[in-house]
Amino acid sequence: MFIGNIYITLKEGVLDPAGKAANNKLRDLGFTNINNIKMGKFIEVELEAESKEEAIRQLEAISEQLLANLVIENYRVEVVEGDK
Amino acid sequence: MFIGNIYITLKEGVLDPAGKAANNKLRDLGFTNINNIKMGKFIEVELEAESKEEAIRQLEAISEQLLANLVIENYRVEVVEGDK
Amino acid sequence: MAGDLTYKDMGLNDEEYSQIIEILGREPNYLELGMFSVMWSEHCGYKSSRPLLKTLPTTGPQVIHGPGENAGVVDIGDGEALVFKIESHNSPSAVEPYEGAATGVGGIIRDIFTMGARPIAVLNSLRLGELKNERVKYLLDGIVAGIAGYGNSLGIPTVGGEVYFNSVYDNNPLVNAMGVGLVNIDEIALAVAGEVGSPLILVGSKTGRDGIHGATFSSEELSDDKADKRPTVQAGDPFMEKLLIEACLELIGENLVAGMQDLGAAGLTSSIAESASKKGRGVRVDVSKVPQRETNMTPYEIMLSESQERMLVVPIEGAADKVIEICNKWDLEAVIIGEVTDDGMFEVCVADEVVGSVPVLALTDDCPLYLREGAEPEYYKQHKAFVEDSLAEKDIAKAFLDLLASPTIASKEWIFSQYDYQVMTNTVIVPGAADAAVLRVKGRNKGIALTTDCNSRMVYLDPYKGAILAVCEAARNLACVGAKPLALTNCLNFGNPEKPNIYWQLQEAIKGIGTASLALDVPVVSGNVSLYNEKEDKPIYPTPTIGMVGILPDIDKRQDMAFKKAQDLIVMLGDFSSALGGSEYLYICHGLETGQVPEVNLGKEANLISLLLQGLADKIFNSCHDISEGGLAICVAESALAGNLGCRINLVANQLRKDALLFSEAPSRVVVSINPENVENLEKLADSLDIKMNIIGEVTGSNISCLVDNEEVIDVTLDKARQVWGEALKCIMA
Amino acid sequence: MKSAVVIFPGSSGENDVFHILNNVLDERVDLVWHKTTNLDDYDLVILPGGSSYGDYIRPGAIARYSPIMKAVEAFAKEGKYILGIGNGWQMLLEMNLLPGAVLKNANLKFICSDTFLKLENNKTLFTNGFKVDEIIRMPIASGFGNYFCDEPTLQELLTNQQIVLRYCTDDGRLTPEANYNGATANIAGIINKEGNILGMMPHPERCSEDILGGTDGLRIFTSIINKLKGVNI
Ligand SMILES: Nc1ncnc2c1ncn2[C@@H]1O[C@H](COP(=O)(O)OP(=O)(O)O)[C@@H](O)[C@H]1O
Ligand SMILES: [Mg+2]
Repeated sequence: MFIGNIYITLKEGVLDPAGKAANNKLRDLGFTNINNIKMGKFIEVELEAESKEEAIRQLEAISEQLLANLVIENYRVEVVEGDK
Repeated sequence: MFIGNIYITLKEGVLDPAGKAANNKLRDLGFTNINNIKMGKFIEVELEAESKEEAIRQLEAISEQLLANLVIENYRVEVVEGDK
Repeated sequence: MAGDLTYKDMGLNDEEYSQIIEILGREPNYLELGMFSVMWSEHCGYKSSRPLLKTLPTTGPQVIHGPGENAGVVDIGDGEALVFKIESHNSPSAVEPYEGAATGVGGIIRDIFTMGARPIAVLNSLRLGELKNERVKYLLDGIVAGIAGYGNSLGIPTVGGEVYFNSVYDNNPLVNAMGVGLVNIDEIALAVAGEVGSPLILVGSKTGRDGIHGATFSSEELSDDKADKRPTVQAGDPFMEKLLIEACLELIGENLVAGMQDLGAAGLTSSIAESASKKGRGVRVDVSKVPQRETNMTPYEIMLSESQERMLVVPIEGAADKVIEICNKWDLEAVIIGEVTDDGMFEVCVADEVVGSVPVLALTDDCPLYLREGAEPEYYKQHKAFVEDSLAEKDIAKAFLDLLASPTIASKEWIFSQYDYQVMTNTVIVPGAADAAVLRVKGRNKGIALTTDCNSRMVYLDPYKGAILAVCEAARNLACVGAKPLALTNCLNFGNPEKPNIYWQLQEAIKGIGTASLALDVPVVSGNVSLYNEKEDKPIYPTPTIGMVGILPDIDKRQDMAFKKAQDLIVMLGDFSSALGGSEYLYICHGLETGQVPEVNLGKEANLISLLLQGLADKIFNSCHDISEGGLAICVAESALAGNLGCRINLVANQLRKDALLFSEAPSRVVVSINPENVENLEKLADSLDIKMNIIGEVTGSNISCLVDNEEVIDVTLDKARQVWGEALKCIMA
Repeated sequence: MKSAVVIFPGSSGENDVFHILNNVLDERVDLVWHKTTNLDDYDLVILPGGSSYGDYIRPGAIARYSPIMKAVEAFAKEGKYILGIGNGWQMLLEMNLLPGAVLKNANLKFICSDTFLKLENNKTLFTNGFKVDEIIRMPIASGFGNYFCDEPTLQELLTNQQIVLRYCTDDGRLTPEANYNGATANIAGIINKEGNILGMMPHPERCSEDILGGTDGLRIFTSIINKLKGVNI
């Protein structure tokens, strides 16, 4: 079994209303040192695979097919644990 | 300037309907090797701070005060880049 | 949650524990103790409130099912009935506002479709602290988003509600949700356990550790040292609930169900015990069959879990496979977890091993009842002694604007624009447009109207009169849109009933509800009790929220509150009053929450309702709006703003104080606008019902102007009023 | 003509659309389960609003893999007509049958409100009953109504007249205040280049009867019907 992480972030140029709102709110709270916040997704996946390479391919496949929308999002995957 | 990441995940035992729905659909799509999916947030922050330690303290503070909901979520922070 | 709670931690007292030993003839084991403690909590067992609730009028020709079922059922003709109930989710919302409020909606909707009804509307009644408090803003933001997130996702419109702000709710917000469903009378389903040998099928979400002892904790004052005893927060899955609705209604439509029961407070324990007790049956449950979300769950955890979105279905004989098949079609897990037995025992097993065994009726019917002694609090007489003559004069024009900007009075658009109030395309009077929401019934001429009401400051000052006022206001609100009030549901949000002053509030309020309900012929058909709403010994205002439904015989004769036409006459129905006790004016402009609660004459209220219904049937009124928070001046302003038409009011003081004349919240009063041709008709009608009518002004211009004895006291442009009233809440919450 | 309105788990607008076509307009229409794989009988497919699959992951992301969607893609290729409303539009975007994507509303809240819309293109099957630049009124109800596309895509949409509806003020100005959810260029509805697939955020089925306070939505449905039936208008 492997454990993998997927990071999904908004592409450059895509509006990030949640990030902007958080940044404004933090400035209101006195965190004037925060310059920029970008909101993304962090997905932890437990999966079976023959090898680490295979696990990575699987993580990429599920990101492309379902978890990320490539029109607005980028994704990055990594395997953090695995027993094969 | 520092760049930090915040990872927010649901606490053990809190229902994760989105993770469950993603997992079910992926199994339908033939990814029967995917056992468990947990949906979290990945937040990238650009901030000013005196030191890396200070930057970490700031990331923790904004997680506690705004970005994470400590009733149902855990968070973890890291600094990935910094010029001081 | 390890097995280390004592019976006291679980909320049972010494006598109750002895009683359990007596029932069982032995010490209960940990599981059995847990089952007793949740079933004997106030939340499930109504220990303190049941004796009082018994006094409420619950019958009438329109009532099909009164209290005792998952929700009340009233006949609306054509073989159809409305199913409705209001329920609280206060303590979960105080901890986690989004999920707390969301699962509150989920819970009340399950009570509706459990009865076989298609849910058609949600209403929400909220009480929050002062918005200058950041935590309160956070709570409001989360609560509204939670109601929206859940209800919108279900595709059920949230069509109405109310919200009040007062610092007594700072740490103890109230979230009451009302669910309404429509059912064919011959398809009503009840929570009964079927025949001996019938399987018990658990449908829906897997069981996790969420909310264990939720029922107990919602029946206790929250104090911080109990923080670690708090249950895991329940999170909602509206998608799962939507599937449950469709699947359960299909099961009932296919006639496969003997009994159906949702899992709410106290989870499997309560829903199974309640189903079995109705026919004096027993049950045997194998917890190892229950689908689990987490590993290593104990029988105790499984039986007490309050995981959301689960239903218990007892199929008719031979229908189990078909039931499971339909559930699976809707992608729902459905598993037989036990069966009905004939020995009256609730047996919990792990595979073949019995791990707990208690008499079903001991859980449901033997719950101890407490007839407590109420004691009139000090404050009651003091507030009554307040005399208005001592009040300083205030600038009326400024007071008017301050009232418009009070969050309790200001536009609630910030809230209801987050709710999908139109889905299902039945909402013909939308939030903000009138005193009650109106839904059409597709394919029929009739409509239904829905409202929730309670001015808890009035109830605090005088629980008996205040509760009467709440019922009257609800009925009047329905009449204002053209609906005849049919029946009510109530949610009794109070402090700790073990305190004699709080118990007195409860007694008096229930008496008030009963009195008004009888007088207006709106029986109580369902309700819910939420006690122990206090933090650090500071109780909330007693808040008996009233939810009421009514019927419009002709949907085309509905009316809203907007002025429609320049030159229409503005008429006040009812009496001028000097009563300022408990008013928003005293609170906002004088910082006072005191005074004598205005008198209400139930006969007059009933006549006013008849007048409104007759006038609307005769199409005399071009707008109707009842006088409530903010008094006559605010009432008129709201009609002007809704219609975007100005008005000019000229009142005769007749010895009354100007502020009282304009801002009194005395009940049984409505402002209507009429075509001048209809004056005579209205006079005749008002005369025949002994209701005073006064032509107080006309619809004209683009200002809201009020004169008293020909002297101008208010003159504000519509634009200015709209800005003050329309932006107040939005700005605070931005 | 005959229409199919698809039921996805979690969707809720199907009955509302069905009601308009069946009861108000007396047209032939079926509610079709998402596991259906054959749409040969139909001239028009409507993907309704609601929260298919709870809108988990992203609105429309899971529904795009429903069994029926292969048939919907084939239907689209044949040039037959598809209307996506709200969540239905989001599905069409996820399937790349229309360009762009939706984001959370700019104010991060669900918005249920009446909106004014400028009808920018009346040369489509779906809008031939309107005048160009006409200002109409329709309600929106969504948390993810914030349409996004990048600059080249926007230019293409403009060049090909693919923008059909835009949020505007009551007198037709395309201001930021009138842009309820923050959509790129106030876009409320777009059509594909071929002109057979329309996706829109506002709900025409919610304003198709007088009793609901407006009938501008009905004209979307009558536009389609009149054209498909070859009725002169
Ligand atoms: N304040 C009240 N007035 C009238 N009936 C009430 C009141 N409180 C509770 N009831 C009735 O008592 C029964 C049990 O309520 P409750 O435990 O909330 O039901 P459920 O288990 O379905 O949530 C219901 O029939 C409910 O309508
Ligand atoms: Mg129930």
